[in-house]
This record gives sequence, structure tokens and C-alpha cells, in this order.
Amino acid sequence: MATTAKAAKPRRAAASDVTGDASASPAEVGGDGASGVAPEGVLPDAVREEQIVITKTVASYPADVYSHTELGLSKDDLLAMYRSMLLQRRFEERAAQAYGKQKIAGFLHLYIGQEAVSTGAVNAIHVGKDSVITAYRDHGLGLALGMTAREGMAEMFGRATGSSKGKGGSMHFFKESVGMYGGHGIVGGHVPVGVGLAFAHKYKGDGGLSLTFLGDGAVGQGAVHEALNLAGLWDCPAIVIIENNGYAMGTSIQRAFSEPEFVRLAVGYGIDAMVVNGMDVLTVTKALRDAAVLARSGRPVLVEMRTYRYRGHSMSDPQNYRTKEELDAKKEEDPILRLKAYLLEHQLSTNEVLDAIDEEVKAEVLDAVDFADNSPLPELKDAYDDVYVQEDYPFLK
Amino acid sequence: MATTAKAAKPRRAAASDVTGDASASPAEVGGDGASGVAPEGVLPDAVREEQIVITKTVASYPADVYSHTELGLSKDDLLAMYRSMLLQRRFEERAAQAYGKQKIAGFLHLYIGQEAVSTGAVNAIHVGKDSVITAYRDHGLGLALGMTAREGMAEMFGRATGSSKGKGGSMHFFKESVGMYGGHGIVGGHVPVGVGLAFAHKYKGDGGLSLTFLGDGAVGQGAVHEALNLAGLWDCPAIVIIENNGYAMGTSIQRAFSEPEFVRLAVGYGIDAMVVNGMDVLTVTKALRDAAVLARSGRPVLVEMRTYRYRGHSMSDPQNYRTKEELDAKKEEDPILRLKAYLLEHQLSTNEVLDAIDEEVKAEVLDAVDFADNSPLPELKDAYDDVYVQEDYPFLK
Amino acid sequence: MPELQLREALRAAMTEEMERDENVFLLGEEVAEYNGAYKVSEGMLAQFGPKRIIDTPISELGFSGVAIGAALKGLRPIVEFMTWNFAFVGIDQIISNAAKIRYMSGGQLKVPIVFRGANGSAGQLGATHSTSVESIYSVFPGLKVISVSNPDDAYGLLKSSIRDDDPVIFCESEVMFGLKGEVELGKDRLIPIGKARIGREGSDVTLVAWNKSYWTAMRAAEELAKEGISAEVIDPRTIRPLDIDAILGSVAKTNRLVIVDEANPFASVASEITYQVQERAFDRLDAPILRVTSQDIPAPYAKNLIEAYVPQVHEIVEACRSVSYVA
Amino acid sequence: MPELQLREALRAAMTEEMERDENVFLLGEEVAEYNGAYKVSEGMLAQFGPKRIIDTPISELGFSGVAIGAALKGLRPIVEFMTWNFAFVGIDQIISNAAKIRYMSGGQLKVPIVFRGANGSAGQLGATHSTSVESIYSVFPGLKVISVSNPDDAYGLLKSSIRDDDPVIFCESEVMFGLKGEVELGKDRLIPIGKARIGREGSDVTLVAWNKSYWTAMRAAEELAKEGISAEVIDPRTIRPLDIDAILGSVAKTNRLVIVDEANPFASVASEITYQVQERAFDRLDAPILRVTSQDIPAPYAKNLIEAYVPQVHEIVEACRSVSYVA
Ligand SMILES: Cc1ncc(C[n+]2csc(CCOP(=O)(O)OP(=O)(O)O)c2C)c(N)n1
Ligand SMILES: Cc1ncc(C[n+]2csc(CCOP(=O)(O)OP(=O)(O)O)c2C)c(N)n1
Ligand SMILES: [Mg+2]
Ligand SMILES: [Mg+2]
Repeated sequence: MATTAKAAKPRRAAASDVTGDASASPAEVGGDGASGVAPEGVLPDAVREEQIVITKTVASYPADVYSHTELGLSKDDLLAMYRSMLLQRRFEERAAQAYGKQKIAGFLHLYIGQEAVSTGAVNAIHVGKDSVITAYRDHGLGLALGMTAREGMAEMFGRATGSSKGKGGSMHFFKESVGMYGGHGIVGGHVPVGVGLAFAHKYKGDGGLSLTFLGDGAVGQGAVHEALNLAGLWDCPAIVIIENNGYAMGTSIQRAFSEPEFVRLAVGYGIDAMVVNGMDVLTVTKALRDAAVLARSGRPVLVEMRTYRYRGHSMSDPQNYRTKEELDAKKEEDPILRLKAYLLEHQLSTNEVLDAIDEEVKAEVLDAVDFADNSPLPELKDAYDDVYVQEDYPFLK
Repeated sequence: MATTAKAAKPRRAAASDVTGDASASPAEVGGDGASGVAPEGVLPDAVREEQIVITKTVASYPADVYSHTELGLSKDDLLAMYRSMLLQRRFEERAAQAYGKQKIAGFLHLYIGQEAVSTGAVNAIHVGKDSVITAYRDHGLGLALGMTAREGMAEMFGRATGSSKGKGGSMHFFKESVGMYGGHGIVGGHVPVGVGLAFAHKYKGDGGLSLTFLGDGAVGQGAVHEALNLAGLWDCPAIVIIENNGYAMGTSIQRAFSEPEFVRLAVGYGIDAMVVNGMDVLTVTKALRDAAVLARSGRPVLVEMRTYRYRGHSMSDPQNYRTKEELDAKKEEDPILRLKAYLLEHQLSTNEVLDAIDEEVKAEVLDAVDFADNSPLPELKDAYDDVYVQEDYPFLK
Repeated sequence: MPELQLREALRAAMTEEMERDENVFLLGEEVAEYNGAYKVSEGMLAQFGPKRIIDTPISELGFSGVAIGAALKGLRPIVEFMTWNFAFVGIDQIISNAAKIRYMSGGQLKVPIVFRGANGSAGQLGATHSTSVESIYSVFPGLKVISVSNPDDAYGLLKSSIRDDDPVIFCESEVMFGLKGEVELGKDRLIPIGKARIGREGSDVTLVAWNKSYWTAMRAAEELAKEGISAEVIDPRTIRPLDIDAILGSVAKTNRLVIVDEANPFASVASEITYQVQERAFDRLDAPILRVTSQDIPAPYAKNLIEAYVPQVHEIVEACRSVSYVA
Repeated sequence: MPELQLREALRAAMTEEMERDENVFLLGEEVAEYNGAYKVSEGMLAQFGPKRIIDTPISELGFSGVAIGAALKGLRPIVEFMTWNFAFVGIDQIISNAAKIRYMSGGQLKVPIVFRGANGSAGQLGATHSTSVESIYSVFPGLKVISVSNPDDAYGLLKSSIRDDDPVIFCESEVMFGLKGEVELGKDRLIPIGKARIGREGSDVTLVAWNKSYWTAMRAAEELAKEGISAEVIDPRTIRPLDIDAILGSVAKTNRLVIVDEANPFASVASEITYQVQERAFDRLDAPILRVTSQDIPAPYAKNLIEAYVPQVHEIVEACRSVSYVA
């Protein structure tokens, strides 16, 4: 038994740094913690059994190594990405403000810090042709896909002009025309649905794929595991992206998972896997382009995206589970500042131009707030619409 | 991307032989099918990403290599194991007959062929102190633990003298005094419960452990995956045993799992794993003794037990999903015949002695059938007992 | 009209709809190579191939979700649960996704899907294998719930369900799969969802019953006829939406109502029908509405216990006598 | 008597029972280090340590099952669901195991466990976060179901639930966690499971309401008093078993019944109470029983829609007027 014995459980010690280390050395990220020898006396008579070595190789995408030129991205492409990330950020800053003023209610989960993931991902797919689904932390992805700030803000304000006519709210951003299939509130519950979107692309033979985003905490849900097996079994063009931001509410991945290195799950489902620095939009773009090639050829991919959320879980989170130092350190990796630095360093833009974009984005968001605020509430009689397709469904009243 | 690319999906080709190959070479059982090179043209521009190599070593317990002396088993121990396996076999043969006569109804799932697993497992634990739980294919385990043939048969006959007073039936064998916690009909649903039994042993600090048996098909249930993570996270003294008999009803593991090498799941849950030839009762004993040492030290173990069922899934199974040749080949590995050969070869017993045991067992089973047949039906008024502990619960009538 | 078994009627409905619309497909445990655990899908793999008749792992949560995702993209999956008991591990997909996505998306999306399988008890299968689920799913707006008692209804209603743009819960019965009955076949032979059927006309008491309890009610009606009590038997067929007008129409005539529901009594469909009828026909009722349900206990295994557990002919007869104030 | 918030009362009950019996422990998402998503378990980790106050991953199916296994071995787990909506992924453990193992083992085993959490809507949370689950769990014999409206009941009933040897479903409310009320503290201050409480005496109409709808009913009763209609308000507190005698006793006096239930209407607890009352008090009823429930639609997000969705004071007032034949 020497080989499976561990003197101390490695998970307790390892994997504390969830974002920066996508560029870490292989041994650090994926080595087998179990390679130690058996502690004295644990299995004194274990002599005869054979040993099987399981190995799997996973691609790792570190930050700061991909250039826009090798990715075939123009200056304008980069500026568009910059603008998209900034729009997501400003949109949510205003949403938080509106929440404070009780213009928005319910749960509001901000994506701030994770914008490179949505933006890079959208850059790697065919918007409108491919399908995308995520959990309740969905504003960034919605905007990156092309939902307008107006329809998003109005939805959160609960207005008839919102993307779901005010019936969905912050957690339920949908826009079928850009392939945005929600916005879902039950942790992990949308992951099989995401694989089903991929299944449909395959069934129809339309060349499309699905991106399914989930949080690290969602890995605790059996639905996710069933879905990964089905994706692999049925060769679905599915990319399943764990947005590992280190926490599920107040629970760090170390406190929730016996094995917090999520890419290792791919070994059990026989599918391809990647671990990606999710704070660098170029890295995300590159990784998901590669993943898309695999997926479109019928090979689902599990992607662990190492990222971080700067805000609390939702608006009522005192955040005692992390230190200010940790947060500050992570802010150094801010995906927007990182792209800005890249643009300036490569003389693709100037502070003036970037500031102008910021002003433009801010104006767009303010306009969205005004639009939402001036939009009508849904009418009470319309509450019964959109439950069934059947128009004359006889509700109990 | 060279490293995660596969020219052909290896799962389609591999792992066809689910029982004999526990003694196969490591590469065959646990090698990484993904170690090939990328097919031309799949990812021509994938050049920069780092590669992470995940490795894990798993203990493999082949057949025919463990001797009773090194396991510290006496001749009498071996004969007791032989008797237990035979009792399970004869009991079920009679049950099948009784089913034909409609003395037993509902679903009847025979364990015939898998007796080495129950018997070896029970041999490796402290009966009464440890806890055991399984699915609906539960007669063998119940008898191995010490349920009497009478109470088992009477339960299946639906009599008041049955282990559950006729309220449970074949799928729900329970006997708390020997640590038999069922007998459960929802595939995979008992696996978290089994981990909970282990949790309780740890909580109480009583040194006990739990054995949880599940079928290969149950691995498709999310409950199993959630439970494995919890077992690992909470250091439960839990041994989770997949009785891989190759099929879930008519579905072979290759048709149900993207990765049919179940031990690989342990990589994703950071727990120890074993793959064991489940047709050799000495091998099972040895493996589970080792597993018990690990489990009692707070390290859960995932065990893939390679076995085979000789009968259909339940009594109504035409078995078109496998060939007669396959079945006949597996019958060569019969755990009872194997132990018999061992006993004779090592001159620990004689054909006469073994035949006498068979006669004794047959008589015990016939007595059980008589007992069951002559036992009273439960009384209608007792139907309302055993729903609640509360004695005066006001049922709706 | 041809006589078909219930399983054959279901198969005919699925087959015709799959021939008609290539977006329709069937998935579930053992539906393909095994030809169906209860042989409902026998031969369909041979006809349609593995792209459209799909064996799944035992992953009800996973494959229900996959099917919902496929439906969001315009496919029309038929999900077979081997029995409805096994859907409890996947119920979140039905409750939180199938029933609600259309609403939460403000009507952008629809979920044209059928979840079907055997419902209720089927002899000595024990507590975990005997649940009647109509009331549980009917709780949720966004779903439609159908529970059939015979081949013809199964055929016409399954066809309608497959064509329906809303998610449908379709309840069959293990013990009725072999039940034969005349079926009016026809490519477009659709029975409208939400319409009850009068199984037997009568004037003294209204009996409402569905799925296999319908037959228990019909037998009770025969018994009652011998005693001179004329029972009208109504099979609502659809539980959500419920054809309350049909029931009210009958009660207007009989002034008495007995409901037979194989579920456990609490918060059953029988309770719901009672509410609706007493609310709308209070002055018509000459007696309290009575229900005959399974006992308020988990389903037992023993033969005598399970037989007493489900609604009995004599219980229905007694309830009808009671509401008729006959001793 | 001290005034406690609902969350404090729940905490006091759990704390006292944990002090009393070391087999009692609490597990759930964020119950320990975060001090509870809604601060119900605040400070309990500090007092009892991580062995007995246990943070779980987001694995409702898994940890419900683990807790059931622990209960089979004599521990007395309290499982906190952050809200009952999230229990749908774990419901199979409750339905197939907690409710049935005792029966299937012929009484050898018991499952002393409490599943508790926030129930019903809590403002603008949308369709997946607003379910009232009492009727769904009450379907299943083997379970007990409690739904509380105030700190004192919560305290006394949670203590009883923890000591009860049967599995208990305990429904609280997000929006009531801060609700204050006097609590009669006491080590053995147990409120019996299955006993209703009269919240307000009255003579003209009986109002049955629980959980937060109880308060809506109480406000309606005040309104009605202004109009000269005297409403008796009964909080059943326990849904399974239901204290039908208390309700019948009141109806015997008022001859009129209105039930307020925050669930969607179909197959609700309101339907069930209706069945039982009309069956047993048919001749006492001067008017149809009416229910006021949430609308027959998924819960909407927009403020005006969700406010109109749940039972309203004016709807209750109108229902009471209607059964009183007051225009
Ligand atoms: C099944 C379920 N359980 C619990 C919750 C409550 N809940 C909402 S978000 C959340 C944390 C999820 O964390 P993670 O998946 O890491 O996503 P993140 O919030 O970090 O984006 C929890 C426990 C839920 N919505 N669904
Ligand atoms: C959740 C659930 N789904 C489906 C079934 C129906 N069913 C009963 S046994 C079985 C096959 C299980 O196969 P496996 O786990 O390999 O166990 P084995 O029968 O081989 O012992 C199925 C699908 C069930 N009981 N529970
Ligand atoms: Mg997270
Ligand atoms: Mg099997």
C-alpha cells in the first residue's frame, strides 16, 4: 500500500493560491500529493499488491505570455475587449449603487474582477451561433455577449423593458438572439442544461458548441458530475468552465473539496482538461479557442479558470473569510488594468483614448440607469403571460 | 495541445474484460489513454501552453496470489467462508424457485457469482461493530453478515417473521444487530447514507467503519460523487466499494461511462483507491483488510471490485446484452469453485467434507423455505406500525 | 379499430411523431438496445437508430437537464423515466428549470419536452418503488400533467404532449403496460390536453378516477349498479390543467362526488378536486365529497398489506353508499 | 419573558439541545465559519467547535444522505438548508430514505433528524427561490412537517423536533428571521408537535394560516374587525400531523373557513384542509371553504408582481366577506 499512503493529506497544504498559479510549475499545480511513502506502521503487511499508475496530461495556460499578434487580434479587437470589460465593470458599479437606493432588489451578485473570463470566452466563440449558459453571477457574460446595458439594467429594476420583462431579475439574464441561455439560480443546476445545449448543436449538426460556466462551489453538486460524464459519453461539443474564484460564499475551495485541484476531475470522466489564468483576457481567449477546436470536433473540455471576485458574494456579505491583504494582492492582477497596461506597453493606445472609452462607457451605463428608472413596471395582468406557450391556459384564479 | 489530444477515444476500445484483469499489467488497467499525439491539423497553433502531468498510484489486488497462511486464516476459517458463499448461492437458487412459484414477488435480484465480495468483505471487518450498507442486490451480504436464512426467506415471502416483518421484501434486507443497514432500492441513493454511517463512527470515536457497496451503474448518480467528496473532506472511515459486475441491467459500463475505469474517479476526490479481483475471496479479504486499516485511520478508500453476475439483472431479464461465451468464460472464475479448488489443492479439505457442507447448507435453506411458507402473513392492522416511532401518530384513515 | 396494448399505443404515438418531426427523440435508461425496461420502446432503435433512441446512464438528474437544454434549442425530447420514483433524484431539473425557464426568460424560451414513465404502485415493490406523483408535479405552474388509464387516451394524449410547446409530465403504469384496448389510430389523432372523458354515464354519484384507479372505480360502478346506485365515472386524464367543468357538470347532475386517487391522501389531487368542487358547487352537494386513496403509510411489501394499501373496490363502493346515505 | 428574534429563538433551541445531548449536531452551508447565511447559527461554532457545527460543500443530496446515515446510528443531526428551494436537489434522500427506512426495516431503525431552513418567498428573489414546500413534504408518511410563524413557536417546536425520534421538516422564513417576539425560555419548554395555536379568537369566520401568511391573516382579521366581522385565526404550526380537531372546533363555532397558504394553489395544504373539514363538518359549513394562495404562476421578480403574487390582506378580507355573504 505504500503508493496510496500519505503521511499528511496534501490538500490541507496545497493550492492556496488560486489565481496566479496557473503559470506555476507543473509539479506545483498537478503533481500527485500521494507520491510519498507510507507512514511507519500503517500497513506493515502490505507487500503483494501490484501498483497501477494513472497519469493524465493537462494543458496549462499561464498569464502574460500570449500576444495579440499571435492570436490574430487587431488593435481594434483589443480596444473592443477593453471596452467590453469596462462596460461590465461600470454597469455593475452602478447596479450596486442602485441596489443601495433600493431600485434593485433581491440578490445581486457582482462579477467584478472576473471580466476577463466572460470577455475572452465570448471572443473565442461565434456569438449567436454558439450557446452560452451560466449561474446567477451573470451580468458580465450577458453584456459581453451583446445584451444592452439598458435591457440588463431595466431587468434588474424589474421593469417591463427588461430582457425578461422584469420577471427574471439579476440572476436570470436571458437573451436568446445572442445565445445567452441564462442566468440560473440553483447552484449547478444549469450545468446539465448547458451540456444539453451542446447536445442539440451536435444533433442538429450546426457546428455550434456550448459554453457552460459554473462556480467552484457548484462542483459540489452531483448534477455537474453527471453532466460531465454525459458530455464525454455522448461526445458533446461542450466546454464546461469552472470559474474558480476561490470561494463559494464564505467557503474557500480548500474547505469544501477533498481535492481542490478541479482539473483532476477530468481523469474520472475521460475528457480533456485545461487550467487557465482567468485574469488575462488574452490567455482566456487563447485557451478557449483551443478548447473550441476540441469541442467542435466532439471532444468536451473541462476548463478550470482561475479567477477572483473583488466584491462580496452578494450585497450582504461582510467578507470575514478573507484578508484585506489577499484582496489587495489580487487587485494587482485586475484584468482591466492588465489589458490597459498591455495596450500602453505595446503602444496600441494612449491614456487619453482609454479614458475616453471609460467616459463613453460611463455615459452608456448612466443612460441605462435612466432608461430603467423611467421604464414602466410590468402590468399586473401580464403576470400570467410567459408561463405557458399555450395562450388560453386555464389558470386557477 | 498535443498532450490532451487523442486520435481515437480510448474508452471505446479499452476495458472490455472487467473481471480477470485485476491482475493485468498497470499500463493496461490504468494507463493514460490520452498519451498519444495530436492528430494532424487539430490544433496547429497550439504551441505555448505548459503541460501539467497528473499522476496517481493505485493498489491492485490480483487473484490467486494470496495464501490463507499469510492472511492468518485457519482451515476452519476457510471452511466457514466456503460455507457462507455456498449458503448465499443455495439460498438464492431456492429463492428463484420460490419466485417461479409466486411465493416471492416484486423484484428479485440475485447475487450469484458475486459471493466472494460479500464474504471477503465481511471477513475483513468487525461484524456488529462496523456498519454495512448496499443496494437492492442484498441477500448475499445479509447472509454473509449473519442474517439467518429463515428471516431472509420469510422477508421475501412477505411474512410477519421476516427480517422487516414482511414490509421490506427482497430489496430491503436490514438487520441492525449485525450492522446491516439495508438493502436500498434507489440506485446510488444509499451511498451518502453509507458515508453517514462512517461519519457517525468517527463522531462517536468508536473505532468503527462503514462499508458501502454499490453497482457500477450507480456511478452514474451524482449522489455517489457528492458522497465521495464528503468522505474525503471529512476524513470518514468509509470504504466505498463499486461492485463492478460489468452491467447495469442491460447496459455495459462501456456504454454508460465516458471513463469506465472507475478507480480513476479517486483522482478527482483526492482519496485512496484500489482495484480488486472480486472473484477470489482471499484477494477480497486481503484488499479490504488493507482498506480497513486506511479507513480506520480516517482515510476513505474507493474500491473497484471486479466481479460478475451469472444471472440476469432481475427475474425478467432475457440477457440479450451478453453472449453465452462471455458468461461461460466468467463461470470458469466462479468464486465458490475457486475456493473449493484452493481447499483441495492445499489439502485443507476433501470432496466428501465439502459435499457434506453443501448438504447441510441445502437443508438449512429448505428449512428456511418451509419456515417462510408456514409463517403467518403480517396482520392488516400492523400496517400502520413502524411508520413513526411516535406510537399515537394520528394517521389519516 | 385495432386493439393495442398500452405499451404499443405509447410506442405508436412516439413512432409516428418521430416520423413526422426529426426533432423528436427518445432518451432514458434501457430504451434502446434493451428495447425498453417495459418494452415500450421495443423496435424503435432498429427503426430510428442510436442518434434518436438513446440509452442513458443511470443519471436522471443529468439526462433530464441535458434534455431540457436540448429542448431550449428547439429539439423535442421524450425523456423516459423507468418509473417516476427514480425521477426524485432529477426533480430539481423539472421544478427549477423545465417549469420556470420560460417565465424567467420573459417568454423568450420554451421547453417542449415530455417526461414520461410508469407511475404508482405495481404490486410488491416496496416503499421506494410505488409512488404516485401527479399531485407533486401538479403543484408547479409551468408544467402540464397527464395520467392515463387506457391505450387510446395514451396514444392521443402522448401525441398531443409531444407536439405541445410546454413541458408535460406523462404518467403511465407498470401494471397497465399490457392492458389492451381499441385505439383510434391516425397521424393527427390528437386528444386535447385538459379535457376529461366520461367513462360511464350515471346519475346518482360522480366518481372521478384516473390511471389504474380508473379501473377500480369502474369495477366499483358495476358493483354499485347491482345495488341500484348509478355511478358516473369521469377520467380527467389531464391533471394540470384540470377539466373542472366536466366534473362540475357531472356533480350538477349527481350532487355527490367520490374521488379515487392512488396517491397517499395528504395534499393529493383528490384534495385539490375537493377544493375546487366545493368552492364552485357548494350548493349542489348533497353530501361531503369523499376520497379513496392509498393508506397514509409507505407502501408495504407483503401481498396482503399492499393489496389493502391501494384503493379497493369495496372502499369505493362504501364511499359511494355513504355519500348516497345508503347504509 | 425575553424578546427574541426568530433567528435567536431557533439558535436558543439548537444551543440548548446541543448542550443537553452531545449527539445533536448542526450541518449545512455556511453554518459555521460564516455564522450562518442568515445568522441563525451565529456564535455556535465558537461555542461547540467544528466537530458539531459543520460547514458543508454545496451538496444537498450528499450531506442530507450523510446526515440520515448518522441518524441511523443514533446521532441527531440538524440539517440546515440555506432555503428549502435548494433541497430539491436532495429531496430523494428525504423522500426515499428519511421517510421510508424505518418502515422498510420493519421498525428496526429510526431516523431522528431535523431538516430546517427558510421557506417561501422573500421578496424579489425570482421563481427558483420562492417555493413554499409544506404540501410537498406532507405528502409523505414517515415525515413530520412543521412551519412556524413566530419566535416562541419556533423555539418550543424546534426543541421538540430535535428530541423527536422521527424525521422532521421544519419550515422557517427568510423575511421573518428578524421578527421579534416574546419567548418563554426553559430547558424543557417543549411545544407538542401536532397542536395548533389560536392566534386570535373570533366568532364569525375561521382563518387558518401559518408561517408568514399567519401575519397577513392577522392583519386581515384586524381589517375585518373594523367591518364588524370577527375572525378567529388558527395557526396549525404543524402541518403533518395536522391538528384538524382545532380547526373543526373553530369551524363548529364560525361555520365558515378561509385558509391562507403561501404555496401555489394546486394540491396545497389549503386543499387538504378543505378536504378534511368538508368531510368532517359538512353540515356545519354555511359557505364554501375559500383559500387565498399565491398565484398559479412561477414567482415573478418585479416588485409589483411579486407583491401581488403572494396572499394579500385585501384578498383575505374579500374571501372572508364572501363566505360571510357580505358584499
Ligand atoms: C443548490 C443550491 N444550494 C445553495 C444555494 C445558495 N447559494 C447561492 S450562491 C452559493 C455559492 C456558490 O458559489 P460558487 O459556485 O463558487 O459561485 P460564485 O458565487 O463564486 O460565483 C450558494 C451556496 C443555491 N443557490 N443552490
Ligand atoms: C435512481 C434509480 N434509477 C433507476 C433505477 C432502476 N434500476 C434498478 S437496478 C438498475 C441497474 C443498476 O445497475 P448496477 O448499479 O450496476 O447494479 P447491479 O444491478 O449490477 O448490481 C436500474 C437502472 C433505480 N432503482 N433507481
Ligand atoms: Mg466561487
Ligand atoms: Mg452492475
